[in-house]
Amino acid sequence: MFAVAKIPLAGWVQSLVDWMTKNWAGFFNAIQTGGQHAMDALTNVFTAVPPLLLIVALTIYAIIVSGKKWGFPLITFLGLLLLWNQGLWNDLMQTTTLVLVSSVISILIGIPLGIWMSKSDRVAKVVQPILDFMQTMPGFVYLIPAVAFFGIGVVPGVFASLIFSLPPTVRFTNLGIRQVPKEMEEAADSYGSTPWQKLVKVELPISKPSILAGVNQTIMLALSMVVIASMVGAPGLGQGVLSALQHADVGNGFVNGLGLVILAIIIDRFTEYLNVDPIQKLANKPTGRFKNWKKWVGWITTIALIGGTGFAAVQAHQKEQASVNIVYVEWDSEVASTNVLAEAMRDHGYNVKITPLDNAVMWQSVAQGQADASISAWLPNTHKAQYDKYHKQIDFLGANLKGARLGLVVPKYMTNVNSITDLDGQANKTITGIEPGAGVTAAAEKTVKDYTNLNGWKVQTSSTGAMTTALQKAYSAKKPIIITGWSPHWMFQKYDLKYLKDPKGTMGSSENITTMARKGLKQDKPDVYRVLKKFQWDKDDMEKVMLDIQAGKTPQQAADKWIKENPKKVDAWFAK
Amino acid sequence: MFAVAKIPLAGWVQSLVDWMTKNWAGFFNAIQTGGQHAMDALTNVFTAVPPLLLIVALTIYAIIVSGKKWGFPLITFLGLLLLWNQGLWNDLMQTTTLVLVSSVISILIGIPLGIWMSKSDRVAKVVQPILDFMQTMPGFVYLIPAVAFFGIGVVPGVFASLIFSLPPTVRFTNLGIRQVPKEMEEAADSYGSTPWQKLVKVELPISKPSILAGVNQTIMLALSMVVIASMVGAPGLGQGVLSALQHADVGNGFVNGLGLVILAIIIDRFTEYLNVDPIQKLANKPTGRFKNWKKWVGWITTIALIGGTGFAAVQAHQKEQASVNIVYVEWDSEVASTNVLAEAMRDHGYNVKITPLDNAVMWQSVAQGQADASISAWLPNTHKAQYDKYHKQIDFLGANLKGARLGLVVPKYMTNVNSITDLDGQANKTITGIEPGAGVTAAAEKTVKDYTNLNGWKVQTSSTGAMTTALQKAYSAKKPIIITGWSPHWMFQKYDLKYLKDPKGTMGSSENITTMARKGLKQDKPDVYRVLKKFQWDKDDMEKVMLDIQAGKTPQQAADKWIKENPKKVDAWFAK
Amino acid sequence: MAKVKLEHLTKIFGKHVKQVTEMMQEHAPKTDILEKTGATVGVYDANLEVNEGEIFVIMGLSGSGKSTLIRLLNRLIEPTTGSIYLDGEDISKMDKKQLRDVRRKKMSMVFQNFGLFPQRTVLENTEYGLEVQGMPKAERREKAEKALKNANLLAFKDQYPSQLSGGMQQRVGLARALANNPEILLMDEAFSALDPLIRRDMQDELIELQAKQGQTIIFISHDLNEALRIGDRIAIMKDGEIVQIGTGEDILTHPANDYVRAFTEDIDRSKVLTAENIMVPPITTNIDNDGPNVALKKMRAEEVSGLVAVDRDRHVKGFLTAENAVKARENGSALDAALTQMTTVHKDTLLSDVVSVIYDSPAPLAVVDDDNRLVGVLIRGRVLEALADTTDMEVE
Amino acid sequence: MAKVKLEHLTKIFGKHVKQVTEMMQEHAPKTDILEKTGATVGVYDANLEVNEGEIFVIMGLSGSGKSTLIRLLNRLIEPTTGSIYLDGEDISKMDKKQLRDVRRKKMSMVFQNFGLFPQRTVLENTEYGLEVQGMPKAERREKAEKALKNANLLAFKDQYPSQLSGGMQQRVGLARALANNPEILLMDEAFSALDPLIRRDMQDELIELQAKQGQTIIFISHDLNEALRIGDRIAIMKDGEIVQIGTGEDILTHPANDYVRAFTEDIDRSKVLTAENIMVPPITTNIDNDGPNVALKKMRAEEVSGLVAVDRDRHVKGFLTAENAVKARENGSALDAALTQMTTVHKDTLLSDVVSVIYDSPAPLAVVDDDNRLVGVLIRGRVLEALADTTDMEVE
Ligand SMILES: Nc1ncnc2c1ncn2[C@@H]1O[C@H](COP(=O)(O)OP(=O)(O)OP(=O)(O)O)[C@@H](O)[C@H]1O
Ligand SMILES: Nc1ncnc2c1ncn2[C@@H]1O[C@H](COP(=O)(O)OP(=O)(O)OP(=O)(O)O)[C@@H](O)[C@H]1O
Ligand SMILES: [Mg+2]
Ligand SMILES: [Mg+2]
Repeated sequence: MFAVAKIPLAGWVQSLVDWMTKNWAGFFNAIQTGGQHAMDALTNVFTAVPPLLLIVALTIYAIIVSGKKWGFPLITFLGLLLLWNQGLWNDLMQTTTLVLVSSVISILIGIPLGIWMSKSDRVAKVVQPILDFMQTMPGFVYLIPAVAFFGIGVVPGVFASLIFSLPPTVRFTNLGIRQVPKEMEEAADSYGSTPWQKLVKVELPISKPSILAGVNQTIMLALSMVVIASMVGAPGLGQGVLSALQHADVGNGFVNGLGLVILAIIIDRFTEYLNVDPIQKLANKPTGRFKNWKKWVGWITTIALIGGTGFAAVQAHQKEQASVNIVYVEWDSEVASTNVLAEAMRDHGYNVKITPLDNAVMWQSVAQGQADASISAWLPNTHKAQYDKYHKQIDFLGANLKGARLGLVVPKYMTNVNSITDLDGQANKTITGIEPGAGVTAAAEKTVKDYTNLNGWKVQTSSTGAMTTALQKAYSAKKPIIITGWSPHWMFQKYDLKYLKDPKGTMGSSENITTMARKGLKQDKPDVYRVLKKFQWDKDDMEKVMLDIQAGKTPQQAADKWIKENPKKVDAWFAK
Repeated sequence: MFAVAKIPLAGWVQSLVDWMTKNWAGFFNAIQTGGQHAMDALTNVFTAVPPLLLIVALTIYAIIVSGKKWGFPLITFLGLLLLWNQGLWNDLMQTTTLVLVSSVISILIGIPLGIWMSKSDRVAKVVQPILDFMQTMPGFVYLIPAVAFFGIGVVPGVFASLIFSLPPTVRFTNLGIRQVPKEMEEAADSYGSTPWQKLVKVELPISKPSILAGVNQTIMLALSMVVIASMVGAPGLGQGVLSALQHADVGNGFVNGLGLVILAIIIDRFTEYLNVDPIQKLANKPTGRFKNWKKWVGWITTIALIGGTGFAAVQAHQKEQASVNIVYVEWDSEVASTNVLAEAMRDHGYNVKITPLDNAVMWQSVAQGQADASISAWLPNTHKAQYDKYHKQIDFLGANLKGARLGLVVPKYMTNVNSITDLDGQANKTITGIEPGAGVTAAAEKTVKDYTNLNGWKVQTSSTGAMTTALQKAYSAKKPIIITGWSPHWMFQKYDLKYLKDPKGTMGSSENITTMARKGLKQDKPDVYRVLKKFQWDKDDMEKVMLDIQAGKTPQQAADKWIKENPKKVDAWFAK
Repeated sequence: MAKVKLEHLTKIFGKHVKQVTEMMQEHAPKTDILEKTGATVGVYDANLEVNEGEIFVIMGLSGSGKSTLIRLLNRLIEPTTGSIYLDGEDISKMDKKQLRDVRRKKMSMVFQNFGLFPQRTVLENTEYGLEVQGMPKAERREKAEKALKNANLLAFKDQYPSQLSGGMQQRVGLARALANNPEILLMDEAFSALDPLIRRDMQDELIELQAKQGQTIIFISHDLNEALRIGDRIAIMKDGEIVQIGTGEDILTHPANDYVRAFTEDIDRSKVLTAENIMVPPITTNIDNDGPNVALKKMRAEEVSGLVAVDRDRHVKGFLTAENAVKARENGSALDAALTQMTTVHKDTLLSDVVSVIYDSPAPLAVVDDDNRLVGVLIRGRVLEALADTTDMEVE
Repeated sequence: MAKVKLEHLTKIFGKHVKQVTEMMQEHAPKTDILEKTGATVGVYDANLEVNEGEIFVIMGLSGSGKSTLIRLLNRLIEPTTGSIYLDGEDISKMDKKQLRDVRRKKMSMVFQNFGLFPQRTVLENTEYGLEVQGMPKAERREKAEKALKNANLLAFKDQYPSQLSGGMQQRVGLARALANNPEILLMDEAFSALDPLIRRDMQDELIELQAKQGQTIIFISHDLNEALRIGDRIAIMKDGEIVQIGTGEDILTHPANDYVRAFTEDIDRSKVLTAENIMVPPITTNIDNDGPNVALKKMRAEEVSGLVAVDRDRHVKGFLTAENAVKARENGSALDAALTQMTTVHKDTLLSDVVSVIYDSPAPLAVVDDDNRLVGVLIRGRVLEALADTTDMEVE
């Protein structure tokens, strides 16, 4: 091989990124803040529309646009209804914002760029490799600088989507315009069209099918980037996928993915109908008395939509007072607690935003003041590493739930078994565990090793979902089963279960779930701080909520239900 | 909201996947095995070509195809040379295989499907949502079933690429054919063309630009899936990206990504020149005496290429005896050891394949017999969880390196500091650590807490790369620095360093790196088994190799160098 | 038997077929129908027979349905109602394979807008029809090159259609159809983009081809001169309906209505009218029977100054002027010797050709039939009168 | 001043311009050039002046460069060498904005292949030129509808071009150009797809328009009759070169070479030749001076049987036959009384119109100039001879 040394390309790039992060911070911050606000506003509009109203309205639009009664309108209706049923409505709206914004920006940049390419071979020569770069440079690579530049949230998500999804619009605009027949160009020229007139009146209309196909691809790719975007904190369906996949839970991943697909199909169809051949349109033009019914229905629907939204927004608005940002980990327990607190605060007029984050990112965000608070710190054991790292930059407000614990759990009908030492061969000498890497699994394995009576036992790792499924199966057949349990968990509400005594303590000691806030919250929002400080409940409460969620309620519904049933407890949090 | 319960969609999907995994195993296995073999063969052909020969040949083709001397040929030449220089040649070839295979399959499926869609509105109506599904259902979701179906390796990678990258070919074939002017259809019909003739002779040629643009997009998307594919074990540049990103190493991620981009640009340009307007081609047709030079040069290049490849392959072939598949974790130490063993075995005529895998997947693959062996098991601590889970299904062959350890490390010039207890405020009371989640970081944090003299110290987490950079900076300025070190590591060869004594043992005890093989290897390949069993070396050896790699050598080069310098040690491994 | 036969063939573009049909029966104008229903009548209730080996020309106003009619013949457009028989078989009932065979072997079409494949060279375009029939490459290339040579385009064979002028493109379309050597040629304004010289060549070639190979040709033209020159029969269409079918002469001399008459106005009659059309009945003397006295008496009775002398079979022998008849009577010689030479023309000779002959000839011209028997005479005054007739119309 | 002027205009498609130019100077055939260099000569060394308000027709074989020439005029094709002057300004040196202004206000083009925008309705197509000029919607719509009405297409205004027949599409192209009301109309075979009736209407409309608004029209046609009917002057092209420029009569009567002559063969001369072309010099008697004796003496001297009687200003007074002259001499009356009526025709009367007049007239016709002065006479024999001439050529 050459005697030339390896060029330190990697180092150069790293330095460049560092330099940019340092020197362009102001610029990036402005984008981050502005973008975040704009997109939050958009999402708020979407979520302000009552879901059923929006579903019906979109179905009506589908009927108008497609001119059909079944097919597309039916898909729209059932698809959206299904997502609502699956409790994905909010995620759907957030994803819609993400995709809309990045698609619109793609179109705004992509079509002009494509036009420019089509007009100049030199530009095309330069832009093409850049497009190749954008589409093939792995998202993971530029996501890291993106986070360095923009922090976490929806803005770097949009940034990543943009880079990946922009190229098709550019390419197919270029292709479409280059394919415009020469005669048409000549005819336009011969009447003295300016380049702009030629473009707008002749070239774009003729190349419309190609351009729209490119835009369609752009939207699809933006949707395909939703998961990657959620890795840097963009909210929406992507987070559902990611969280499902942390448990190798294909089923739930699929459901969230299906949300993306349904969104894709609806957007795809709506854009496709933009592309109807004008002659066909002419042929389908209704004649006779009712020829304007479509227009009327369309307008009425729009008015109803705006009216309904306005009404809902006004109601929502009355409650708006302050704005709190609570972050949490996507664990069943934390989903429950955070939603209950958030709903309760909303009932009291606070404007609360909750964001699920990766464990480490959650701690970081509170420590750096990007989030106001979290009620999801498991201490002293589970979050020890984070605690050690960040505890100086965080304000701890005490436990909000005491006595969380891990342990081996059996159904109460196994009356002979009360301690781990009582185990002697039940359930095929198998302990049903969850994911291989999880802390509770590791503890169970240690247990098997340390207790001599468990010689020959094994810990059957699977996934949280599989474990609960196995439990349910055994429980209904009254068969013996030993699982790795932890509480708070809904299973304690749903089934009669008991922890086994653990004389050797191998399953770990009990924990508290602690509330923490960013430094400065006390000064900035004393009301919120007070509520956070007062917030606390117990395992039973939490498990009730978790159970409702598990049974199919959305976290919000479950939270609302619990709040309604426990007015006193809630009132105590808000006492002055 | 409706009183309807949440539909258990997630559960259904999970069950379906389980059912398919169980019942279609034979079918999936056949695909897995056949696909793996075919693609390995292809990669072997690519890697058999001497890199410089291939670079020159491709440059010549670029000149012929583009008819230019600079521009594209120059990009081809310099781009490939750069990748070679960066030691990415093998990865590049493997990625090429992955992308070529999935693109070819996409084209073979996509063009016919697109044609069918263009011919039947009903088919289009059905296929379109499926395409939406394929492009927007997140890869992560179907990768899990894909692994369940096809195991790890390049086959599920191709599967995932296919699903994501197929749609553009289908869509733009459909669009292109639908845009063929009606007059052309009529002219073709009027001469009694069969549908097939009309398609081949009229529709496809006229819609060629659109179809090729779609294929181009398909290739780009296939390239963009390379990283995702490598998450399930597909080899190539994607693994480089992933491994760089485990260290948040933007620079190296970028370099590997650049490999993808250069590949994309080259493929893009070659396909673009397929798409030259025939009239332009006619205009550029050379006249005169040398009009056939292109043909000649093209043929000569091809012959040289085949000849060179054949020659190289014959040489390679003579050595080929057995086939061993060794897996490893993408850690500096394991890269070094595995490459040394592999190169040594190759020198002795073994056909060795080495595959970097995720930690857990590595253990699983040896346990399930998908890989032959690994020399990367860190026991008893680091890989304890895996050991506990799989040890019964694995054959352990003893330690190949003894005395691996973790600890706090300082340069030797800090003569006053020999034990952790000696620390009293050096280096701004900072221990430079690596990634937040890493084991050594956690140990360091525990140390800071447990040693009273470290009160007020902090562990500054960063990344492996950043830590070594900081070390270098301090070392050259002879400034004090305390790092979280482990060995074997090249830094001990490059710098004069020492471990600090650790009276409390908080940094963990010493470890051995152990060789393990699948059950049955002893019977199947006794020679290999013997070599594996005999393979061992020491920390110094390993660190030398790591240092060379760190200095810019490829792992193979570094391994070869070490083997040359230590013939006795190596011979001992192969003694009968 | 008719080669091609159309029965009640109707094509309506758009919906509301029933309503349109009703409106057509009430002879509503096309523009009304378009406004009311959005549909356009392409062809309405066309009935037609084209005989084997005939050159059949279709004429009519722009938009009157000519192209639609010709496209219905090879079912590029599906008829709304009605049947199309080819050699007695109903094309509109054929399945795809049969139809394809018909298109390959029996019909070739020349398109009004050329219909060339842009990505194929001129040569590749020309051999398209043969290619789809599966003819080996060498053979079809030879045939295609021959066709191109006839169209004077061989030098351009490796160029692409967009590099050719309009007329050249049209000739490629023509060459493509002719290379196929089909039984029926459908030609939609196949010569419209051609200059007069090449056009005449092409017309000649077409006529020659037809004479040699007996092809049936259906030809759309806007040029009545062209129609009259090459067409055996002519159909005139208006608003989708066929208003008249007949020979060129029928149409010129007995136009079905004002519309057809208007069509024929600009026509150079000398290219259409034949000797037969303008001849006057001959006043003859049978030289086998009559002598000078009889002849002179006849002249006096008919108030003419000469007679056409014929034999018993009415073959023309010469012209007998009164002067010569008097001389013969005086000399007592037979009539034979007194005759002057008389130029004969065939009764189908065009007026344009007659003019030059009659100008050189002192005597009237004798008009004869195929058996060379006298059927009439042409006199100068009558020729001038016929020519004047034509122009009269235009001057009106 | 010439409205449009071309100087040494050349357009070569392809490379090797120098080599091609050399070959052209050696008069190598186009096919040779194509084979050797791959380049095609579109137009070579064209020099031309078109006057303001003129209808200038370009004719020539298919592929002879007519379309290329007309496209060079508005620089849809960039010339290889040479200059194009419009009102004295060199178009080939204009920048984009100037060129655009010229195209908007001074020139409109009708394309051979129609060049309609497929995604615009007929009406939207028609208003395109006005739209790019920025005319308000209502106004341009009105103008466009008027233009469509003239083209008889108003009912189809909301259809798309692909729904129209070829001829209808051509008329849309025409309406689009006319709606613009430009100073110069460039018409590339603008009537080729039209049937004779509509074509005649369109021709009439064009002539009328030109008379009213004095537009300069450059018109490509394949139909010599059309060229003669509407064209003030005609240029004939061959292989990219202009071989002759002249009035229709020039070209008919003095063709520059055999190529041009061949072009005129199929022409109905009666539509081209005028009385002036075929008149013979009159033999006159000045009735103000001459008496019967002088007149009779003149007749004998000239061996004619009649004289045209004129006054001192050569105004025609009548015709004097020998018979009447003798009678006058016998009666001793003045010549005035002996004259018979004599039909006069203007010297520009077309032969086709002369034929009908001369047929009805016993005496020769007097041919007079604008001042009604005698310039010649037409005799029957001469008329027939002229007609025969035409057809002679074809019969050859
Ligand atoms: N874009 C082009 N590229 C190459 N050659 C061309 C191009 N356009 C025209 N030509 C060539 O230029 C010559 C003149 O073409 P042009 O279109 O001017 O002919 P034309 O006189 O208009 O013929 P027609 O009456 O058939 O329309 C032809 O030989 C043609 O092949
Ligand atoms: N695809 C179509 N869709 C709707 N209307 C059509 C279509 N094709 C033709 N027509 C209509 O049918 C009528 C007849 O058209 P056709 O093309 O047969 O006329 P044509 O006699 O060939 O005219 P031309 O001489 O101008 O070519 C026209 O009014 C036209 O508008
Ligand atoms: Mg037509
Ligand atoms: Mg032309």
